[in-house]
Amino acid sequence: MKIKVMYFAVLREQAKKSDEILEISFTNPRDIYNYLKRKYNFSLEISELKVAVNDCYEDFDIELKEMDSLVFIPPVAGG
Amino acid sequence: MKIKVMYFAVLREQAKKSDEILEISFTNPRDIYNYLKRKYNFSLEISELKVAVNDCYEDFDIELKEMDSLVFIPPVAGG
Amino acid sequence: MFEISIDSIEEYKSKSLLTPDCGAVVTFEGRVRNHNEGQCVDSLEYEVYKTLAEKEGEKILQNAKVKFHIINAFCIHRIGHLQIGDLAVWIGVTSKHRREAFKACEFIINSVKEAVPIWKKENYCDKSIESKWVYCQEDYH
Amino acid sequence: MFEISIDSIEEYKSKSLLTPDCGAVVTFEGRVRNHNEGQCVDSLEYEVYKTLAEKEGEKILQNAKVKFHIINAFCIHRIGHLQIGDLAVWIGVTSKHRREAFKACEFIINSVKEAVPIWKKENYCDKSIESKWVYCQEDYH
Repeated sequence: MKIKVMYFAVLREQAKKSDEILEISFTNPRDIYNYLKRKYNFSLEISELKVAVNDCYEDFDIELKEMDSLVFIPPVAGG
Repeated sequence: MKIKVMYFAVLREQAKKSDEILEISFTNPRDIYNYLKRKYNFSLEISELKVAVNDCYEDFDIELKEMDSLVFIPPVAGG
Repeated sequence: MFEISIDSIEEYKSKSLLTPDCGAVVTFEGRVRNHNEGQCVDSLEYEVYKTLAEKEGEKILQNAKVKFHIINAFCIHRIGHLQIGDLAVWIGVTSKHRREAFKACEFIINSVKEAVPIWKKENYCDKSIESKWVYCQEDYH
Repeated sequence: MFEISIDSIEEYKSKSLLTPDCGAVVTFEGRVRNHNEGQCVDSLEYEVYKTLAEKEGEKILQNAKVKFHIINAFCIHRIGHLQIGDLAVWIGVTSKHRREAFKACEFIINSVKEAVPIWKKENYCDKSIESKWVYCQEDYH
Protein backbone atom coordinates (compact mmCIF):
# COMPACT_ATOMS: atom_id res chain seq x y z
CA MET A 1 0.00 0.00 0.00
CA LYS A 2 1.17 3.54 -0.73
CA ILE A 3 0.96 6.10 2.07
CA LYS A 4 2.00 9.74 1.85
CA VAL A 5 3.87 10.84 4.98
CA MET A 6 4.75 14.43 5.93
CA TYR A 7 7.37 15.28 8.57
CA PHE A 8 7.49 18.37 10.76
CA ALA A 9 9.89 19.89 13.28
CA VAL A 10 12.15 17.37 15.02
CA LEU A 11 10.81 14.49 12.90
CA ARG A 12 11.58 16.42 9.70
CA GLU A 13 15.12 17.00 10.91
CA GLN A 14 15.66 13.40 11.94
CA ALA A 15 14.12 11.99 8.75
CA LYS A 16 16.08 14.60 6.76
CA LYS A 17 13.05 15.11 4.53
CA SER A 18 9.69 16.92 4.57
CA ASP A 19 7.64 14.17 2.97
CA GLU A 20 7.80 10.90 1.14
CA ILE A 21 5.60 8.20 -0.30
CA LEU A 22 5.98 4.94 1.56
CA GLU A 23 5.34 1.58 -0.08
CA ILE A 24 4.56 -0.61 2.92
CA SER A 25 2.48 -3.49 4.19
CA PHE A 26 1.62 -1.86 7.56
CA THR A 27 -1.92 -0.51 7.56
CA ASN A 28 -2.21 1.59 10.73
CA PRO A 29 -0.27 4.65 12.00
CA ARG A 30 1.07 2.78 15.04
CA ASP A 31 2.86 0.10 13.01
CA ILE A 32 4.07 2.65 10.49
CA TYR A 33 5.54 4.88 13.20
CA ASN A 34 7.34 1.96 14.83
CA TYR A 35 8.78 1.10 11.43
CA LEU A 36 9.86 4.70 10.76
CA LYS A 37 11.23 5.15 14.28
CA ARG A 38 13.70 2.32 13.65
CA LYS A 39 14.47 3.51 10.14
CA TYR A 40 15.21 7.15 11.06
CA ASN A 41 16.13 6.77 14.71
CA PHE A 42 13.26 9.07 15.78
CA SER A 43 13.73 10.26 19.35
CA LEU A 44 10.02 10.66 20.15
CA GLU A 45 7.89 7.86 21.56
CA ILE A 46 4.37 7.19 20.26
CA SER A 47 3.04 8.33 23.65
CA GLU A 48 4.42 11.81 22.92
CA LEU A 49 2.78 12.08 19.51
CA LYS A 50 -0.60 12.71 17.97
CA VAL A 51 -1.47 11.53 14.51
CA ALA A 52 -3.41 13.16 11.67
CA VAL A 53 -4.82 11.30 8.67
CA ASN A 54 -5.92 13.42 5.69
CA ASP A 55 -5.62 16.55 7.88
CA CYS A 56 -7.79 15.25 10.73
CA TYR A 57 -6.68 14.04 14.14
CA GLU A 58 -7.18 10.28 14.29
CA ASP A 59 -6.45 7.26 16.44
CA PHE A 60 -3.14 5.41 16.06
CA ASP A 61 -5.04 2.21 15.30
CA ILE A 62 -7.17 3.49 12.42
CA GLU A 63 -7.03 1.42 9.19
CA LEU A 64 -5.36 3.42 6.43
CA LYS A 65 -6.36 3.42 2.79
CA GLU A 66 -4.24 3.69 -0.35
CA MET A 67 -2.61 7.15 -0.65
CA ASP A 68 -3.90 8.45 2.67
CA SER A 69 -1.85 11.34 3.94
CA LEU A 70 -0.27 10.70 7.32
CA VAL A 71 1.33 13.14 9.77
CA PHE A 72 2.90 12.33 13.12
CA ILE A 73 2.58 15.38 15.33
CA PRO A 74 5.32 16.14 17.88
CA PRO A 75 4.36 18.12 21.01
CA VAL A 76 3.24 21.53 19.77
CA ALA A 77 4.58 24.88 20.89
CA GLY A 78 2.72 27.69 19.18
CA GLY A 79 2.31 31.18 20.57
CA MET B 1 -13.73 80.77 57.08
CA LYS B 2 -13.22 80.68 53.31
CA ILE B 3 -13.38 77.30 51.55
CA LYS B 4 -12.96 76.69 47.82
CA VAL B 5 -15.50 74.13 46.55
CA MET B 6 -15.48 72.44 43.13
CA TYR B 7 -18.52 70.65 41.70
CA PHE B 8 -18.53 67.77 39.22
CA ALA B 9 -21.13 65.81 37.28
CA VAL B 10 -24.59 65.76 38.86
CA LEU B 11 -23.51 68.14 41.65
CA ARG B 12 -22.21 70.66 39.11
CA GLU B 13 -25.51 70.51 37.27
CA GLN B 14 -27.57 70.89 40.43
CA ALA B 15 -25.40 73.70 41.83
CA LYS B 16 -25.39 75.30 38.37
CA LYS B 17 -21.70 76.16 38.80
CA SER B 18 -18.29 74.46 38.63
CA ASP B 19 -16.77 76.07 41.69
CA GLU B 20 -17.21 78.81 44.23
CA ILE B 21 -15.63 80.24 47.36
CA LEU B 22 -17.80 79.71 50.41
CA GLU B 23 -17.64 82.02 53.40
CA ILE B 24 -18.95 79.81 56.17
CA SER B 25 -18.66 78.87 59.82
CA PHE B 26 -18.81 75.07 59.27
CA THR B 27 -15.37 73.52 59.56
CA ASN B 28 -15.78 69.94 58.31
CA PRO B 29 -16.95 68.47 54.97
CA ARG B 30 -19.96 66.77 56.55
CA ASP B 31 -21.51 69.99 57.85
CA ILE B 32 -20.64 71.83 54.67
CA TYR B 33 -22.28 69.19 52.48
CA ASN B 34 -25.43 69.22 54.60
CA TYR B 35 -25.53 72.99 54.21
CA LEU B 36 -25.00 72.80 50.43
CA LYS B 37 -27.49 69.98 50.04
CA ARG B 38 -30.25 72.20 51.42
CA LYS B 39 -29.03 75.22 49.47
CA TYR B 40 -28.84 73.48 46.06
CA ASN B 41 -31.27 70.63 46.59
CA PHE B 42 -28.54 68.04 45.92
CA SER B 43 -30.06 64.65 45.23
CA LEU B 44 -27.12 62.63 46.57
CA GLU B 45 -26.80 61.56 50.20
CA ILE B 46 -23.50 61.79 52.06
CA SER B 47 -23.41 57.99 52.16
CA GLU B 48 -23.17 57.99 48.35
CA LEU B 49 -20.25 60.42 48.24
CA LYS B 50 -16.54 60.51 48.87
CA VAL B 51 -14.74 63.70 49.71
CA ALA B 52 -11.38 65.11 48.62
CA VAL B 53 -9.55 67.91 50.39
CA ASN B 54 -6.68 69.54 48.51
CA ASP B 55 -6.80 66.74 45.93
CA CYS B 56 -6.57 63.90 48.47
CA TYR B 57 -9.33 61.58 49.63
CA GLU B 58 -10.21 62.48 53.23
CA ASP B 59 -12.70 61.73 55.95
CA PHE B 60 -15.97 63.69 56.15
CA ASP B 61 -15.08 64.77 59.68
CA ILE B 62 -11.64 66.25 58.99
CA GLU B 63 -11.10 69.82 60.23
CA LEU B 64 -10.69 72.19 57.30
CA LYS B 65 -8.32 75.15 57.13
CA GLU B 66 -8.75 78.53 55.50
CA MET B 67 -8.85 78.26 51.69
CA ASP B 68 -8.73 74.46 51.61
CA SER B 69 -10.07 73.08 48.35
CA LEU B 70 -13.03 70.76 48.80
CA VAL B 71 -14.61 68.33 46.34
CA PHE B 72 -17.58 66.08 46.95
CA ILE B 73 -17.25 63.06 44.72
CA PRO B 74 -20.38 61.42 43.30
CA PRO B 75 -20.25 57.72 42.44
CA VAL B 76 -17.66 57.39 39.69
CA ALA B 77 -18.19 55.77 36.31
CA GLY B 78 -14.99 55.84 34.31
CA GLY B 79 -14.11 53.35 31.63
CA MET C 1 1.76 56.32 33.01
CA PHE C 2 -1.84 57.43 33.41
CA GLU C 3 -3.16 60.15 31.11
CA ILE C 4 -6.38 62.08 30.63
CA SER C 5 -7.10 63.30 27.11
CA ILE C 6 -9.67 65.79 25.90
CA ASP C 7 -8.80 64.86 22.32
CA SER C 8 -9.92 61.74 20.55
CA ILE C 9 -7.64 58.75 21.27
CA GLU C 10 -6.61 55.77 19.19
CA GLU C 11 -5.47 52.29 20.04
CA TYR C 12 -1.85 52.80 20.93
CA LYS C 13 0.87 50.69 19.46
CA SER C 14 2.64 48.61 22.08
CA LYS C 15 6.00 49.63 20.58
CA SER C 16 6.76 52.29 23.18
CA LEU C 17 6.11 49.81 26.00
CA LEU C 18 8.29 47.00 24.65
CA THR C 19 11.47 45.65 26.25
CA PRO C 20 13.55 42.63 25.16
CA ASP C 21 12.35 40.57 28.14
CA CYS C 22 8.69 41.11 27.20
CA GLY C 23 6.89 37.98 25.98
CA ALA C 24 3.30 39.15 26.35
CA VAL C 25 1.30 42.31 25.72
CA VAL C 26 -2.35 42.52 26.72
CA THR C 27 -4.40 45.56 25.80
CA PHE C 28 -7.90 46.66 26.69
CA GLU C 29 -10.07 49.09 24.75
CA GLY C 30 -13.25 50.42 26.32
CA ARG C 31 -15.56 51.69 23.60
CA VAL C 32 -18.89 53.48 23.60
CA ARG C 33 -21.63 50.92 23.10
CA ASN C 34 -24.98 51.63 21.47
CA HIS C 35 -26.99 50.32 24.40
CA ASN C 36 -26.95 49.99 28.18
CA GLU C 37 -29.43 48.26 30.45
CA GLY C 38 -31.90 47.83 27.60
CA GLN C 39 -31.74 51.49 26.53
CA CYS C 40 -30.51 52.61 23.11
CA VAL C 41 -27.60 54.98 23.84
CA ASP C 42 -26.85 57.84 21.47
CA SER C 43 -23.65 59.30 22.99
CA LEU C 44 -21.75 59.69 26.27
CA GLU C 45 -20.32 62.72 28.05
CA TYR C 46 -17.32 62.13 30.28
CA GLU C 47 -16.22 64.56 32.98
CA VAL C 48 -13.09 64.34 35.14
CA TYR C 49 -11.61 65.75 38.34
CA LYS C 50 -8.23 65.84 36.66
CA THR C 51 -5.72 66.34 39.49
CA LEU C 52 -7.13 63.55 41.60
CA ALA C 53 -7.81 61.29 38.61
CA GLU C 54 -4.17 61.44 37.50
CA LYS C 55 -3.00 60.76 41.04
CA GLU C 56 -5.37 57.80 41.55
CA GLY C 57 -4.73 56.45 38.07
CA GLU C 58 -0.98 56.50 38.63
CA LYS C 59 -1.46 54.74 41.96
CA ILE C 60 -3.46 51.96 40.25
CA LEU C 61 -0.71 51.39 37.66
CA GLN C 62 1.97 51.25 40.36
CA ASN C 63 -0.13 48.81 42.39
CA ALA C 64 -0.57 46.62 39.32
CA LYS C 65 3.19 46.57 38.73
CA VAL C 66 3.92 45.44 42.27
CA LYS C 67 1.00 43.02 42.56
CA PHE C 68 1.45 41.18 39.26
CA HIS C 69 5.19 41.53 38.47
CA ILE C 70 4.49 43.06 35.09
CA ILE C 71 7.05 45.13 33.20
CA ASN C 72 5.07 48.15 31.99
CA ALA C 73 1.54 49.51 32.23
CA PHE C 74 -0.04 52.47 30.50
CA CYS C 75 -3.56 53.89 30.59
CA ILE C 76 -5.16 56.78 28.76
CA HIS C 77 -8.75 57.90 29.41
CA ARG C 78 -10.65 60.26 27.20
CA ILE C 79 -13.13 62.85 28.43
CA GLY C 80 -15.68 65.05 26.63
CA HIS C 81 -18.47 64.11 24.25
CA LEU C 82 -18.07 60.61 22.74
CA GLN C 83 -20.02 58.90 19.99
CA ILE C 84 -20.83 55.21 19.50
CA GLY C 85 -17.66 53.25 18.70
CA ASP C 86 -15.34 55.92 20.11
CA LEU C 87 -12.49 54.78 22.29
CA ALA C 88 -13.04 55.90 25.91
CA VAL C 89 -10.11 54.16 27.55
CA TRP C 90 -7.01 52.30 26.35
CA ILE C 91 -4.79 50.16 28.57
CA GLY C 92 -1.59 48.37 27.62
CA VAL C 93 0.32 45.96 29.84
CA THR C 94 3.60 44.17 29.09
CA SER C 95 5.09 41.26 31.01
CA LYS C 96 7.38 38.27 30.66
CA HIS C 97 4.52 35.79 30.86
CA ARG C 98 0.97 36.15 29.63
CA ARG C 99 -0.97 35.23 32.76
CA GLU C 100 0.29 38.25 34.70
CA ALA C 101 -0.46 40.58 31.80
CA PHE C 102 -4.06 39.38 31.55
CA LYS C 103 -4.60 39.66 35.30
CA ALA C 104 -2.97 43.07 35.57
CA CYS C 105 -4.88 44.50 32.60
CA GLU C 106 -8.22 43.38 34.02
CA PHE C 107 -7.23 44.67 37.48
CA ILE C 108 -6.39 48.07 36.02
CA ILE C 109 -9.68 48.57 34.15
CA ASN C 110 -11.67 47.34 37.18
CA SER C 111 -9.79 49.72 39.47
CA VAL C 112 -10.11 52.66 37.09
CA LYS C 113 -13.86 52.16 37.04
CA GLU C 114 -14.04 51.94 40.83
CA ALA C 115 -11.59 54.53 42.03
CA VAL C 116 -10.79 57.21 39.45
CA PRO C 117 -12.99 60.33 39.66
CA ILE C 118 -14.45 60.23 36.17
CA TRP C 119 -18.17 60.46 35.51
CA LYS C 120 -20.29 59.70 32.49
CA LYS C 121 -23.67 60.90 31.36
CA GLU C 122 -25.71 58.81 28.93
CA ASN C 123 -27.68 60.51 26.18
CA TYR C 124 -30.44 58.29 24.82
CA CYS C 125 -31.73 57.71 21.29
CA ASP C 126 -35.22 58.33 22.64
CA LYS C 127 -34.99 62.07 23.33
CA SER C 128 -38.02 61.95 25.62
CA ILE C 129 -35.80 60.12 28.13
CA GLU C 130 -33.67 62.52 30.13
CA SER C 131 -29.90 62.13 29.98
CA LYS C 132 -28.55 60.44 33.10
CA TRP C 133 -25.30 60.33 35.08
CA VAL C 134 -24.66 56.61 35.34
CA TYR C 135 -22.77 54.88 38.12
CA CYS C 136 -20.03 52.39 37.61
CA GLN C 137 -21.84 49.21 36.79
CA GLU C 138 -20.53 45.74 36.66
CA ASP C 139 -21.92 45.20 33.21
CA TYR C 140 -20.55 48.30 31.50
CA HIS C 141 -17.94 47.43 28.84
CA MET D 1 -10.76 34.13 11.51
CA PHE D 2 -7.51 32.24 12.07
CA GLU D 3 -4.55 33.01 9.82
CA ILE D 4 -1.01 31.78 9.36
CA SER D 5 1.49 34.31 8.01
CA ILE D 6 4.97 33.78 6.66
CA ASP D 7 5.45 37.54 6.55
CA SER D 8 6.14 39.75 9.52
CA ILE D 9 2.95 40.79 11.33
CA GLU D 10 2.02 43.95 13.23
CA GLU D 11 -0.43 44.64 16.01
CA TYR D 12 -3.73 44.85 14.16
CA LYS D 13 -6.09 47.73 14.66
CA SER D 14 -9.35 46.60 16.20
CA LYS D 15 -11.26 48.71 13.63
CA SER D 16 -12.13 45.80 11.35
CA LEU D 17 -13.56 43.83 14.29
CA LEU D 18 -15.76 46.62 15.67
CA THR D 19 -19.56 46.62 15.78
CA PRO D 20 -21.85 49.23 17.42
CA ASP D 21 -22.75 46.86 20.27
CA CYS D 22 -19.08 46.32 21.16
CA GLY D 23 -18.04 47.83 24.51
CA ALA D 24 -14.78 45.97 25.04
CA VAL D 25 -11.81 44.89 22.96
CA VAL D 26 -9.05 42.75 24.47
CA THR D 27 -5.93 41.96 22.48
CA PHE D 28 -2.98 39.68 23.12
CA GLU D 29 0.45 39.94 21.53
CA GLY D 30 2.89 37.08 21.95
CA ARG D 31 6.40 38.37 21.34
CA VAL D 32 9.80 36.71 21.13
CA ARG D 33 11.50 37.11 24.51
CA ASN D 34 15.26 37.27 25.01
CA HIS D 35 15.33 34.41 27.51
CA ASN D 36 13.59 31.16 28.39
CA GLU D 37 14.19 28.91 31.36
CA GLY D 38 17.33 30.76 32.30
CA GLN D 39 18.82 30.60 28.78
CA CYS D 40 19.58 33.67 26.71
CA VAL D 41 17.56 33.22 23.50
CA ASP D 42 18.84 34.66 20.23
CA SER D 43 15.96 33.87 17.85
CA LEU D 44 13.09 31.44 17.23
CA GLU D 45 12.10 29.36 14.22
CA TYR D 46 8.42 28.53 13.87
CA GLU D 47 7.12 25.72 11.68
CA VAL D 48 3.50 24.88 10.90
CA TYR D 49 1.33 22.06 9.56
CA LYS D 50 -0.78 24.63 7.77
CA THR D 51 -3.95 22.77 6.76
CA LEU D 52 -4.53 21.30 10.18
CA ALA D 53 -3.40 24.47 11.99
CA GLU D 54 -5.98 26.58 10.17
CA LYS D 55 -8.68 24.04 10.86
CA GLU D 56 -7.83 23.72 14.57
CA GLY D 57 -7.35 27.47 14.95
CA GLU D 58 -10.76 28.16 13.42
CA LYS D 59 -12.30 25.59 15.74
CA ILE D 60 -10.78 27.35 18.78
CA LEU D 61 -12.20 30.71 17.70
CA GLN D 62 -15.66 29.22 17.16
CA ASN D 63 -15.51 27.51 20.56
CA ALA D 64 -14.56 30.80 22.19
CA LYS D 65 -17.51 32.56 20.56
CA VAL D 66 -19.98 30.00 21.84
CA LYS D 67 -18.41 29.57 25.27
CA PHE D 68 -17.99 33.24 26.18
CA HIS D 69 -20.71 35.05 24.17
CA ILE D 70 -18.21 37.33 22.51
CA ILE D 71 -18.92 39.19 19.27
CA ASN D 72 -15.75 38.65 17.22
CA ALA D 73 -12.43 36.88 17.51
CA PHE D 74 -9.40 36.97 15.26
CA CYS D 75 -6.01 35.32 15.49
CA ILE D 76 -2.94 35.52 13.29
CA HIS D 77 0.18 33.42 13.90
CA ARG D 78 3.48 34.03 12.23
CA ILE D 79 5.91 31.32 11.16
CA GLY D 80 9.52 31.40 9.97
CA HIS D 81 12.59 32.92 11.58
CA LEU D 82 11.76 35.49 14.29
CA GLN D 83 14.03 37.85 16.18
CA ILE D 84 13.74 39.20 19.75
CA GLY D 85 10.75 41.55 20.04
CA ASP D 86 9.05 40.20 16.91
CA LEU D 87 5.34 39.54 17.09
CA ALA D 88 4.65 35.79 16.90
CA VAL D 89 0.91 35.83 17.50
CA TRP D 90 -1.81 38.49 17.66
CA ILE D 91 -5.31 37.89 19.00
CA GLY D 92 -8.20 40.34 19.10
CA VAL D 93 -11.54 39.74 20.81
CA THR D 94 -14.58 42.04 20.90
CA SER D 95 -17.58 41.74 23.18
CA LYS D 96 -20.32 43.75 24.83
CA HIS D 97 -18.78 43.42 28.27
CA ARG D 98 -15.13 43.27 29.25
CA ARG D 99 -15.11 40.16 31.41
CA GLU D 100 -16.02 37.87 28.51
CA ALA D 101 -13.42 39.46 26.26
CA PHE D 102 -10.63 38.90 28.80
CA LYS D 103 -11.68 35.30 29.41
CA ALA D 104 -12.07 34.50 25.72
CA CYS D 105 -8.75 36.07 24.75
CA GLU D 106 -6.87 34.08 27.40
CA PHE D 107 -8.75 30.91 26.41
CA ILE D 108 -7.75 31.41 22.77
CA ILE D 109 -4.02 31.85 23.40
CA ASN D 110 -4.00 28.91 25.84
CA SER D 111 -5.79 26.71 23.31
CA VAL D 112 -3.58 27.80 20.41
CA LYS D 113 -0.54 26.78 22.44
CA GLU D 114 -2.07 23.43 23.32
CA ALA D 115 -3.81 22.32 20.16
CA VAL D 116 -2.54 24.04 17.02
CA PRO D 117 0.22 22.13 15.16
CA ILE D 118 2.91 24.80 15.32
CA TRP D 119 6.41 24.12 16.56
CA LYS D 120 9.25 26.35 17.62
CA LYS D 121 12.96 25.90 17.80
CA GLU D 122 15.04 28.06 20.10
CA ASN D 123 18.42 29.33 18.96
CA TYR D 124 20.62 30.35 21.89
CA CYS D 125 23.02 33.26 22.37
CA ASP D 126 25.61 30.73 23.50
CA LYS D 127 26.33 29.01 20.17
CA SER D 128 27.87 26.03 21.93
CA ILE D 129 24.34 25.08 23.04
CA GLU D 130 22.48 23.21 20.34
CA SER D 131 19.21 24.70 19.07
CA LYS D 132 16.22 22.91 20.52
CA TRP D 133 12.60 22.21 19.58
CA VAL D 134 10.74 23.36 22.67
CA TYR D 135 7.43 22.06 23.87
CA CYS D 136 4.51 24.19 24.88
CA GLN D 137 5.39 25.35 28.33
CA GLU D 138 3.20 27.01 30.84
CA ASP D 139 5.70 29.77 31.36
CA TYR D 140 6.25 30.78 27.76
CA HIS D 141 4.94 34.33 27.05
